[in-house]
Amino acid sequence: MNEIFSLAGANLLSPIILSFALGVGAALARSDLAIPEAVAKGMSIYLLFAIGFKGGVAVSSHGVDATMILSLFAGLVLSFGLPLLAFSLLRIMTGMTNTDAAAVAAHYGSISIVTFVAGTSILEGRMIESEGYLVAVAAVMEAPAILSALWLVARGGGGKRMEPELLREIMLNGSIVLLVGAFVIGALTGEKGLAEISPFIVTPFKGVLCLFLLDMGLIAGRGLRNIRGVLGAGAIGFAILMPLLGSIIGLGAGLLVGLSLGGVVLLMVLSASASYIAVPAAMRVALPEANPAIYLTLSLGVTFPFNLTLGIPLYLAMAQVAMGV
Amino acid sequence: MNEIFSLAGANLLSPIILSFALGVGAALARSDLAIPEAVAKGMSIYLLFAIGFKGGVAVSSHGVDATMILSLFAGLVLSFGLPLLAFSLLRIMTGMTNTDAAAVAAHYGSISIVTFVAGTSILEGRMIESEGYLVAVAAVMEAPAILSALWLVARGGGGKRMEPELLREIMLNGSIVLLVGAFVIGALTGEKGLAEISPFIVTPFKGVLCLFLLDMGLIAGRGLRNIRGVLGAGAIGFAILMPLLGSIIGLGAGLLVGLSLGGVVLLMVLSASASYIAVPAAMRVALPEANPAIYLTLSLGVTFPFNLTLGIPLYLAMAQVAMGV
Amino acid sequence: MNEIFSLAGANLLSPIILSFALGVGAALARSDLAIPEAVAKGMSIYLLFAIGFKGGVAVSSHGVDATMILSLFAGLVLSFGLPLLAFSLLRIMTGMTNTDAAAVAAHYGSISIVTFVAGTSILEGRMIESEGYLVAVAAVMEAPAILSALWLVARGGGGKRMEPELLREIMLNGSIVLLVGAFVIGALTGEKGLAEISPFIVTPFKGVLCLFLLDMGLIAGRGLRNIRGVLGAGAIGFAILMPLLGSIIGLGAGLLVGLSLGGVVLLMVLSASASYIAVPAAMRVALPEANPAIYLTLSLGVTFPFNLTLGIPLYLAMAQVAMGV
Amino acid sequence: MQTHNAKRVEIVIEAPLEKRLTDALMQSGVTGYTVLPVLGGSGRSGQWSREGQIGRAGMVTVVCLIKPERLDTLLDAAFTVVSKHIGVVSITDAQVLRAERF
Amino acid sequence: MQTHNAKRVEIVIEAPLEKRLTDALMQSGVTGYTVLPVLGGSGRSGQWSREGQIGRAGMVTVVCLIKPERLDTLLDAAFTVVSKHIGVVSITDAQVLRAERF
Amino acid sequence: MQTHNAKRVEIVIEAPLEKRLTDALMQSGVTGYTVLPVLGGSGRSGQWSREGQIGRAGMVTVVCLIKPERLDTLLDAAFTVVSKHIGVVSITDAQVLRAERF
Ligand SMILES: Nc1ncnc2c1ncn2[C@@H]1O[C@H](COP(=O)(O)O)[C@@H](O)[C@H]1O
Ligand SMILES: Nc1ncnc2c1ncn2[C@@H]1O[C@H](COP(=O)(O)O)[C@@H](O)[C@H]1O
Ligand SMILES: Nc1ncnc2c1ncn2[C@@H]1O[C@H](COP(=O)(O)O)[C@@H](O)[C@H]1O
Ligand code: NA
Ligand code: NA
Ligand code: NA
Repeated sequence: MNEIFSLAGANLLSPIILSFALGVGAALARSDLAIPEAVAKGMSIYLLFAIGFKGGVAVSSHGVDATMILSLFAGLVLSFGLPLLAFSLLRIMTGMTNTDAAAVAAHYGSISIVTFVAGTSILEGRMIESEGYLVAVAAVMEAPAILSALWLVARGGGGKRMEPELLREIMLNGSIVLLVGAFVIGALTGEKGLAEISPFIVTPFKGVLCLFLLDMGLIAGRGLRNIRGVLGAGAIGFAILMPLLGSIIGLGAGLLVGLSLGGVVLLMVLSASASYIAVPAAMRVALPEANPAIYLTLSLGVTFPFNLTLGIPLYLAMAQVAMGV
Repeated sequence: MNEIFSLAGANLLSPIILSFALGVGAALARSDLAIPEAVAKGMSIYLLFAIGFKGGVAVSSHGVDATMILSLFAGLVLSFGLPLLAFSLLRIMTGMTNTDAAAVAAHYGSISIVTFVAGTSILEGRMIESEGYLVAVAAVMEAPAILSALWLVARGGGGKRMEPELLREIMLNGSIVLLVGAFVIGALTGEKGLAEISPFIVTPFKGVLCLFLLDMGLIAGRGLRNIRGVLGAGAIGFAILMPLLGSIIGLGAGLLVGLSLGGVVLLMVLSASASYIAVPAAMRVALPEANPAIYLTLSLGVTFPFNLTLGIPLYLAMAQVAMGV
Repeated sequence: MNEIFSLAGANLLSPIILSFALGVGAALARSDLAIPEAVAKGMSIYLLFAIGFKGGVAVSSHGVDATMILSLFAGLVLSFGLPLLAFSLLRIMTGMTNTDAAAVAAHYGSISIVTFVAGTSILEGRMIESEGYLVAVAAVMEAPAILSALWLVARGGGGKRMEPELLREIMLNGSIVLLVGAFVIGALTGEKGLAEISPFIVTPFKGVLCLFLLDMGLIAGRGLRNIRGVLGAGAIGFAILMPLLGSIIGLGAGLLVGLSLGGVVLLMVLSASASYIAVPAAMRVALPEANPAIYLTLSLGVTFPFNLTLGIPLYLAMAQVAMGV
Repeated sequence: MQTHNAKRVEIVIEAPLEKRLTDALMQSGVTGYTVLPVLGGSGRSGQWSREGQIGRAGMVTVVCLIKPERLDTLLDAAFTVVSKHIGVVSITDAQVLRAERF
Repeated sequence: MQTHNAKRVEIVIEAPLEKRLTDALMQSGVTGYTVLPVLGGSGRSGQWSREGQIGRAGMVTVVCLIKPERLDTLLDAAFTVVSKHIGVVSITDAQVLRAERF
Repeated sequence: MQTHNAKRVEIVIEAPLEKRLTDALMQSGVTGYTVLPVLGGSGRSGQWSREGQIGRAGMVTVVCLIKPERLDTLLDAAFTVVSKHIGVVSITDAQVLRAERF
């Protein structure tokens, strides 16, 4: 436990986390500091491209094996399954409508790629290796949760059916296409390709991540300013409990599949994290009656900072205990 | 021939080309992946500044000589002359109106700086040196083709005359000013200046080029989606034939002028490439009756990808054969 | 004197200054070269973050001492005091209204962070060290001048009183928050944090500065195009005289406080420079009757280029003479 | 200069719905539309600003000029998309040049 | 489709004033507004363009749909903010769907 | 509050033509205009979106408030620029504050 807090402490003093904190602080103090939308989108494109590419390169030198296939499959199952757990918890812990609960559940089955990147960064800082293909697992986990959520609503008599157009949009969501595409490019060009562009996608990566997290902090902080009106204690409790449960399930899945320590931690991070890009956009189309303030505030205002600061160190410690390393 | 294809094959597996392909694929699949306009414009400013600066530095260490003057002159002649060839071909191969044909011709007399950069990149990968001042030749070739096209229309009775304001706009087009300006700055500050900023303009260059080509791919792919309605087989044939003819003429010019192997290849690339930035904007003002869908689709949807994948390796092989190296 | 001009000459041939000159030239020639607003804002965020962070790291390895406290105090006094001098000069040298004079005075009491960065850059080029905490001094000097200006107007019967909301906005201005925040992050994470992100905030810094100054040049050049209508000889004289006087006062303050040569020069640069970001925005709210064309043209069109080219080398020479080094 | 009566319909709607809306408009016989960016706004569902958007979807404004007699068809089409979503619809009387275009 | 009379007020104003203006509008009983970006313009205080802006503050357009009877209160509120600043105010007659929102 | 009759002219036109259009407007006696960005649109010359633009020229909207009696001069001036190009012109009746400005 001590170790967790000292790791969390070290983690909290990294420029990445402090940049996030600066953003939150600036937003809470109502500073007019803002990152232009186009720049923020540009940075997220950079991050997705870099992380996908590096994952692909790792796979190209390592090759495809059974654990990889199993991990992808585990990702699918987790993304389909976690919303069911989230939905049940929400029905117990909060008074949300069916639709709101389903929408929130979709977010927690899906993933946050920035939380994943932060996890990778922390592992690297501690010299813990991980399987490169977890990037592909992340991509696989983005969308299925949305289908589960729609099923939950339909089952509840919401009369929702999946338009094929929406399904296409979800599967061809820009961030999924970019992540998977960069992964494939990395896998095809391998170390040679990486050598060509690593001064762009590897060396400055952490610095870009700082500015990106500054922006995430600004957005999360603005969300937190409105938290009182929107969320009760039950919902906030959910946004802390769900990642913990998710990480435990991810831990089990990772052990079953036979991932390395780093791989297990990243699968835990994926399970624990909640989407705030692909899923919200899909929800506005598929479940317009759901209140965006609820799912965005929970996902980005509570769960994201929790994972970034306490969660990831905790998941690492849990995995170390479970794997006896 | 074999060698050409194996070079083309190696080329196709570079991250740069694969990024372009990813963009094309995403657009054809109607993904919502998009690079914000401001970011794309920012990247093109970066590329122009970097390529101009590096060209200028090369000249500063090499000095001005007769070949340089001759090359600039050759560029002028090519840019004025190639539209006449293009126009004749279009009148033979397609049923385009005079105005449309002239507008397309302007694009093929002018150049695509990104194709030029990709050519430089491929030469570097094969350790082939080239004259730094070809950047200046590229700048010189941007605008004259527009004048030729306007003359073609005027001669055909289109009653077009060049407004002086338009001439000023064309010559002071942002990309020309930036390319030439950065070239001059590079020439003035030389290796010392380059050392100061090379971690910005040299090391990450290829990586930025990947993201830029991803965006070009997205745009080209969107154009290709509409190709059926707009273009017939004759026009598409033109968009492949014209760069081939252009490259042969560029080869002749390069040999006459006495450029090195790399220099000859780059002059071929310039002759073969078609503009899609400066010229389209000028055409909207000078020849509004010309259909932008035609010239943009040909230039960016057909010729640009052709040059990027098959063209450049082919031109290199042709130059090697012709120069016996 | 000779030395000043040779230093100024060397300075003028740096890529940074030449990029600024390119921008001015392009704007005067009415080229359509333009940096997208979002990209320019992104670059300024990058520069503020980098300069703040590096300043904080310098303090973390050096520690807080009396000179630092005194310097911060000196910054406060200068920022409050310089507007009074500027205001008197303007009343003598020009026929501006009270309000216009007060608004201009606010700009000259505050600072231009880009001028500061250019100064740092020139010192680095000459291997002259300076105190890292001068970044914090810069931050401290941003806002007080605005209060002095409002007091000047109120005293003149303008009946202005400071709304608390405006005060909050001024203090929590985005650029101040970012600069101070990055400073604190740098101070907290120290050399270790810097090592993580220096490939992003240190190595490419000068290159980004080139593109940023290109944009500043474009803006300054557009301002200069309108200079005739707006400004008389007296005002232009003021915009040259005031930085000279400011630098002398800054020199005195730096010597009193006991800064190193580099520190003295930077305090002179801060005193001599005039704001063109935080103060103009505040003036539009607080003194809407003041004509923005006047203060923007003076600050960015005259004083900024003067400092960048002749001013900084001159201040360095003055400090060297005064300190006998 | 000869002008013709028309209606100018302005629809503020969430960006993820843009394509659905413009498809519906085109199907209802509209010959053109213009999409403008929106920086922020406020309404029943609260205040928002583009820079404060997560996922940065935001809203857009779609402006549509049509012949007056087509207004009802257009509004019906728009309403199927807009009804359950965040957004507003307003209509103004306008004049256009070159009526053959609308 | 049933529509209701409304007024569409369009205010072009300097960006640093945006919040003061929208706060004043909300206080005057307005239920919503939309903020659009402005690229440039020209008026008594000269010509400007967003890319030529120092500090990049620029201007914005605030569009407000209201019940006709609230127009005067709105204009009074807007005017306190706009009067001394650079900017223009225009009003058009409009129709809106879902009147209960305004 | 005292308002005055005016016309609000809205012109959607290709960005490379913006300066020519605003110059023509100013020459026709217009005292001001506002330029808004356009994200995309559709018309006789097909569909386009700013992010799908090569060379990224795109279109802009120019809004112009004028005294009603100046409308014809303005439209004539605008039409010389717009006629052969992609774009549309619409006019609405409006009210403005501070008539002395227009
Ligand atoms: N009265 C209004 N006037 C102008 N725009 C409005 C108005 N009400 C709502 N809007 C716009 O429509 C969006 C959604 O409104 P709502 O559905 O009421 O939350 C807001 O964010 C505003 O951009
Ligand atoms: N007649 C007009 N029509 C449209 N927009 C105008 C007009 N006059 C002024 N504006 C806009 O309001 C801004 C400020 O106007 P002014 O206060 O007259 O300088 C200008 O930059 C334009 O964006
Ligand atoms: N009916 C319309 N309503 C609104 N905007 C239109 C309309 N028709 C055309 N536009 C706009 O004007 C541009 C050019 O139209 P066009 O010249 O018809 O291709 C389109 O891309 C739209 O932005
Ligand atoms: Na999850
Ligand atoms: Na060519
Ligand atoms: Na100062």
